[in-house]
Amino acid sequence: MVEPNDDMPLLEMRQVTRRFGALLALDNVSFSVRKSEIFGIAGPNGSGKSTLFNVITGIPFPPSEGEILLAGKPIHRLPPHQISRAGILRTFQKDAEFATLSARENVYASAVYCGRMTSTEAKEAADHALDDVSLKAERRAKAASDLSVFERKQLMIASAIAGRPKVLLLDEPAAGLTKPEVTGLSDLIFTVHRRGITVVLIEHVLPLLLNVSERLMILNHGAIIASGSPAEVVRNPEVVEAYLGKREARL
Amino acid sequence: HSADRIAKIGILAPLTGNSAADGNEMIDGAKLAVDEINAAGGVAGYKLQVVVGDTQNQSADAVTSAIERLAGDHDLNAILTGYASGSNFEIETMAEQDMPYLIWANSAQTRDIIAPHPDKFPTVWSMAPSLDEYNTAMVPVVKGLLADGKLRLRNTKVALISSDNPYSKTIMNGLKKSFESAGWTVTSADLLPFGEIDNWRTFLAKVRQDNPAVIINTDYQPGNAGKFLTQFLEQPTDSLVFIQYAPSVPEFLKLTGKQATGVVYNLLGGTLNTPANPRAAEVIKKYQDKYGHEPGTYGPALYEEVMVYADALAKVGDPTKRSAIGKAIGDTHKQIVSGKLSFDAKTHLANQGDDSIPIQFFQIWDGKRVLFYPKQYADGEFRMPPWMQQ
Amino acid sequence: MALHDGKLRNSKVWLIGVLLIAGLLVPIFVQDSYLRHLFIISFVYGIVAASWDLSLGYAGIFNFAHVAFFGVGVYATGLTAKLLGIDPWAAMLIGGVAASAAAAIVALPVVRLQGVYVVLVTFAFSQLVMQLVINQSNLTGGTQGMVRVPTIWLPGYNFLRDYKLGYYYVALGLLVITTVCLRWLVRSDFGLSIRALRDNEDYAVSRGIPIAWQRLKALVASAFFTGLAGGFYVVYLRVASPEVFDFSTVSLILSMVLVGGTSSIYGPLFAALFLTFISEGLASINNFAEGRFMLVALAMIVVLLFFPKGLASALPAILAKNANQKRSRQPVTASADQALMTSTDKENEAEAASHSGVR
Amino acid sequence: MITSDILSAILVSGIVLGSGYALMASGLSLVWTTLGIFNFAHGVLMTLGAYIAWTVSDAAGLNFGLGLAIAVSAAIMIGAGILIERVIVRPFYDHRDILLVTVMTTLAAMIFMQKGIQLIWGARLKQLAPIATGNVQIWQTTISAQEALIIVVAPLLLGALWLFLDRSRTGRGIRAVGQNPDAARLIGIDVSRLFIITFALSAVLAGLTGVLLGSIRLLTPEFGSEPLVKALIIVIFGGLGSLGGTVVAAYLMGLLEAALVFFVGIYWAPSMIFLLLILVLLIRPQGLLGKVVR
Amino acid sequence: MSNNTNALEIAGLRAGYDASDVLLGMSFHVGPTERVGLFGPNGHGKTTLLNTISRVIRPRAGDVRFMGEPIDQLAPQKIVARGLIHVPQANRLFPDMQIMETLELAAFTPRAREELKTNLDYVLNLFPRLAERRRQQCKTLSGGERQMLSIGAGLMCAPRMLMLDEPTLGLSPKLKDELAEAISEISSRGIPLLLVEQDIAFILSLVDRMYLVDHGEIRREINRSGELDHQEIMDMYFGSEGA
Ligand SMILES: Nc1ncnc2c1ncn2[C@@H]1O[C@H](COP(=O)(O)OP(=O)(O)OP(=O)(O)O)[C@@H](O)[C@H]1O
Ligand SMILES: Nc1ncnc2c1ncn2[C@@H]1O[C@H](COP(=O)(O)OP(=O)(O)OP(=O)(O)O)[C@@H](O)[C@H]1O
Ligand SMILES: [Mg+2]
Ligand SMILES: [Mg+2]
Repeated sequence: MVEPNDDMPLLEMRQVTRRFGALLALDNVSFSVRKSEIFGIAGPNGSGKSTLFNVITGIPFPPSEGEILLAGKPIHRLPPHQISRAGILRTFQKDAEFATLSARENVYASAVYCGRMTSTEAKEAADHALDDVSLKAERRAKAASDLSVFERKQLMIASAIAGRPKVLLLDEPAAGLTKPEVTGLSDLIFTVHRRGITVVLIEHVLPLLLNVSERLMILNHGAIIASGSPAEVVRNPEVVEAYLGKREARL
Repeated sequence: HSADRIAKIGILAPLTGNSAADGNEMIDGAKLAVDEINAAGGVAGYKLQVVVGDTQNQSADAVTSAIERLAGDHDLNAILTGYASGSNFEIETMAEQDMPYLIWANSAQTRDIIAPHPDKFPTVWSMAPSLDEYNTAMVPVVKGLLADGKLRLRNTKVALISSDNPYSKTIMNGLKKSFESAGWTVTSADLLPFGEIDNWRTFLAKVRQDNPAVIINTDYQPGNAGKFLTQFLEQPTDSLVFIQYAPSVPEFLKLTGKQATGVVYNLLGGTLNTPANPRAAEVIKKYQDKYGHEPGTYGPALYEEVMVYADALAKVGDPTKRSAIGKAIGDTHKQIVSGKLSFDAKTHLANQGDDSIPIQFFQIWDGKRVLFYPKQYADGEFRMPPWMQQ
Repeated sequence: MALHDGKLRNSKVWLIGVLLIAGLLVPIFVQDSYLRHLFIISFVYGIVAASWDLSLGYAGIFNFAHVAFFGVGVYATGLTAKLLGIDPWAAMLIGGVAASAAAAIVALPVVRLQGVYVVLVTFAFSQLVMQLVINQSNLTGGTQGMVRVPTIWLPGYNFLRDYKLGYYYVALGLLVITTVCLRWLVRSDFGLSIRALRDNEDYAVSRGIPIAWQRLKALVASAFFTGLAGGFYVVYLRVASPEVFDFSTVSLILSMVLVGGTSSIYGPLFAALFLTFISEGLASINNFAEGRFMLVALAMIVVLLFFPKGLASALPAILAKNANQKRSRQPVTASADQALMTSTDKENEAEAASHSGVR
Repeated sequence: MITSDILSAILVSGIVLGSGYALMASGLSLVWTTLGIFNFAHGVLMTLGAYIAWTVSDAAGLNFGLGLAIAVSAAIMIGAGILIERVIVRPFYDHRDILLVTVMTTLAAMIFMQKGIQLIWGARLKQLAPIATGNVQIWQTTISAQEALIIVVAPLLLGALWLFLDRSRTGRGIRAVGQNPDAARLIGIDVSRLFIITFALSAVLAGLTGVLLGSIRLLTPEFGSEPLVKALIIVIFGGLGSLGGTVVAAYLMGLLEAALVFFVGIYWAPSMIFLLLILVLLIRPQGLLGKVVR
Repeated sequence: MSNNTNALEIAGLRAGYDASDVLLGMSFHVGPTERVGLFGPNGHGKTTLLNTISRVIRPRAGDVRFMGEPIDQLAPQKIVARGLIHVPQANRLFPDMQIMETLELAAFTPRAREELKTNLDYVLNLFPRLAERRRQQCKTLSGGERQMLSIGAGLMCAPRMLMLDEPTLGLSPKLKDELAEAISEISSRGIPLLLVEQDIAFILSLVDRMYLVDHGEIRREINRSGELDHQEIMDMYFGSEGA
């Protein structure tokens, strides 16, 4: 396989549409994410951000129309678990974990099934990933449901890293976190990024979003209303009107 | 002291599950006999005692467990039942243990197991005769009624229906054959799944199109029979209605009341309750006095099984001599509730015939059973059912 | 991967070892063929219950066809042994394979369905199998059943004439093999993946776990042991009858799984022994046919009231009496409390409240 | 060939069957669609209701008439419903596997009550006196007045139930409790009261069904097990959380069964129905009327 | 009820889950028309505290008084009936119910029903998105939409006092502003407020007084008059992290 170079789009959406009855949750969306960038997505509530992640991963539904390509290959017709194995891993806006499995098992499962590793490799990878997110060692044997909010975020990212993704899709990872935790999270995202993983980030917590994103795209009513460098985008009057509101714009 | 010795008798009976009513009656019938015998001082120095094995839903492991538990008791040297399983598979186990075993129902299965090697089953005997007469007796009886002018039929068409169990199915197929060879047209011979049937209307609508002179339902479950009859009478056709077995169950009469008047059924090996066989009335009365309700088939049946066993024990003198007891049972000649009992050495079934255990034809009239065939036992006459053109 | 408390684990290993030896010695002390028969039957049910737990408890599939798989095993073995004259030992294996094949067929629709719809399809499937068995009466004997199925044999040994000694060891052997295989399965990566699927389907798929394929494997594997048990059941009893498909059989074995505890292999095994012996023990009381079932039902409710996770959860609790108990996830909520609050609870609360009052 | 006579027979018996199924399923559907609990004791509650009515109306010396019988039966059923909720459902409110655990406890309750009924009333067949006597002709088919009564009563009961759940505050509250008890508490719903109301209501529905069916069928302690299985199939098939689905499924099954009995024979009808069920679920994995939500 | 009774008074409140204690004796109060904030690191018991006050969880010890009356022994629905409304964190709501059904149902107590019309208009006005999607099922809502519905449902209960647990979770910046305005509007009608929040800017813009919750205890009280700034509060966070 030819490794795509840095300029080549790693993840590409072509005229992607998703309908729910009469509602157009995604309206003819096209954009691409370059290899090794951190790509931010924002937009008002219900503008279709999570839906975008849903159709990319096929979990729980594929797009109604349009094409999605990973490194130039169409993936929108693959069964969802194949999409994950092809290298697109996501986190969920709602908490998602294997509640009865231990934290370590959570990560291990991802390494085995998504990263396609052998048992020994996977154990190592799991420990590595948990080290990366610095989940305390004594918490790793706890059932995932017993972890605290932040620990669950750590777990979520660790399990994603262990799956050896090419692209990591993060859906509002900072929701409900305290300031210091948000800072910790942005460090985490950089760590992931340094490993050569492309990150797509949906976030309403602006300090995080603006801090880490290299490029930013704003959705409204399922359509792209702005994209470019974060600094540019936040000055866009349409974005201020639809998303930021007056006060944040003043910042 | 010899009178203190105890001979236990195991009774296999379904005490829980669908057939619990039968099972309870089996136990009651056996206890009736045992109490009577013990009150008279026991047999051969032994007091009898009933031990019960619950066959639940008659599944193989429930039956086997019940047998194992009974047979594990060293004071227990005989097992009696109305029926234990659908296949009578337990007969082989009984033979392996030389266990005297009397069984009332499923005589076809019993014959299939025993007939190839009757000498391998010296202790197993069926109180019921072969059921072949169910297949063949009907046509001559109907012909007789027609000849006597008691029955008038519009055509020679017959509709048959059965549920999917060996008993009903065999009878339906037998009847089909005998009607066909008598030149009748069989308009339908439908099979129902075994179990509860609520809706007979669609079947009856089909039957109505053919307008057969005789309708025969060989499904034996009283609940189904009741519904069948009710739904038939909603829009009756001019046909003779025959229902297998179910009308002999006491509740059937109570439940259907006047509706059942005119329905015909027959019985092989059931109680022969007629002045010609006072034994039946006597046993039924004893049962009714003790338990307060009329018995069906299995109360008197188990009563008689205990009596037959007791006779054999009296003859042999020692319950542990199982083979001797088995042989003594085989030699039985005795008037019992269903007629004159003797056994066929080839099949180990009770002998069948007008002079041994006869087939009986009944018609229900005003909540009573009128035995109209065979003539020597009859206590009434066949009459045209009320729904038919008189 | 499971990270057990070391001590707890040790005592568990000990216990299992002791039980295994006890199992081997039972026939020496139990000469009575009735008791041996009960052991054999409870071993068979134990296998069926434990393997059901693989699909029901571990994989979280509401599989109501499990008893039908057992029936498929019973009839496949019975038919091949009786009609085709295949050696009963081999026929038992065929029972397992046939049950697995049936499971694969069920899996086709089941893997696409959500939650309780699985109940419906699996239930419908078991009814279909039963109908098939009943209406192929030329082969299967229909409702009457199939008698004189040949039994297993060994050179120079007659299973029928040894007061069930041979059957006992065959049943025990099957039980041990099944347990070992099931334990291995649930502790393998595969076991992890099906538990993950049960916990959170979408998330599992997002971590590359193929949902349909894993479920199919879980069903096929659990059916195999069940079919094997069915095969043994028929060569042991030498009769196959359609009552194995009865709802009462389903509820009996389901009660073993749930009383024993879902997501446990040993739990259902012990529950099978426990329930078989309790219910048979009560059977010898005269005039108690209904009472016996009522008592067993009551016992089931009581067990579930005190150990809602099944007996399996009671065992580690007893073993680890001193060890720090892991806390349960259930919050003590306002609704459950009235029902569960003991008098001491209330006293403590009142006391504590008055303390804070004076402060 | 289908004559109008046949068509009438199929339609009428389909509707009779369907109404019966709808009755059987209604109470089960109530607890299932609202609280997400499968009450396996539902069938035996039907049995109990019918036996109580029988005792009051038919048993020697207690001949008070059927109206009273139904009233007494309903009253006792309320008690039975409350008892079931208190003893075998409430302790598991917050259990993670509440569905599975209550399957088990209600199964145990079913066995307990069924054998208890056998102990009290014996195993012999009984029949309730019908509420309505005589025959009624519908189109070209005559049915008993009792069945005609069921045809009328079933839609009324179900309609009332639907209105109750969809429109009344208590009804909506019940649905809310089933979906999220904690959130329900926080808007002022008395969760345990609604649980009790639901179970009591469902038990009364079961009792009424038992009384209605008990006069066209024979009573045995196992009387309720076949209706339970039918109800189970219909409720699931109808779709999750949808009472309307249950009703449609009931009538559809009734008509389908009647038609299949005619066209493929009564023998193959059950197998065909099961096959069709599987096929429908393959095409609509969310049940007949369940909404596609992913 | 006199005008100077505290809206809420907590004394020595202890609660937890099975074996573990989470609240280790909390005491604080909310004045008659006061707006009070709670903040502190994750997992230190804020949600547990609100759950205990609204009695989703049973307290193990301590007093809770609402408008002068003890409520710690009351059933949750009675507390709601008195007007103490808790909008829980990350509420799943009723997955199979529609938006309008949920809002109408939320006015469950007799008192709330009387105000149903007015409150409904108010909520639909506050969150026009909810009005657009009346018939959408709760489980298909986006994260933010669900949060709006959850707050809306709380308002439908006719609150005499509101307890909001992280109301801004998952809301867009613009919506946060609007929510802040709405909340201050509500409290300006004399409805006392207890607000749990991680977004310091948001909380500072709304409250009169704050408590720092740490390891199940009230670690500090911060008065508005002291005019703490962002940075100091941040330091407190970091400080408490180490504790
Ligand atoms: N299964 C569905 N059926 C109907 N509508 C849906 C479904 N899923 C999502 N929607 C609607 O589609 C729109 C987009 O939803 P989405 O979850 O993508 O929003 P979002 O941008 O992630 O918002 P938020 O920031 O609040 O999470 C929303 O209005 C939502 O209500
Ligand atoms: N249902 C539960 N069972 C057992 N422990 C729980 C439960 N819910 C919370 N806990 C524990 O109680 C402690 C306090 O949790 P709580 O949710 O009250 O914190 P919080 O301050 O609200 O945090 P956050 O800001 O993350 O919402 C945590 O350690 C948590 O793990
Ligand atoms: Mg979203
Ligand atoms: Mg919280």
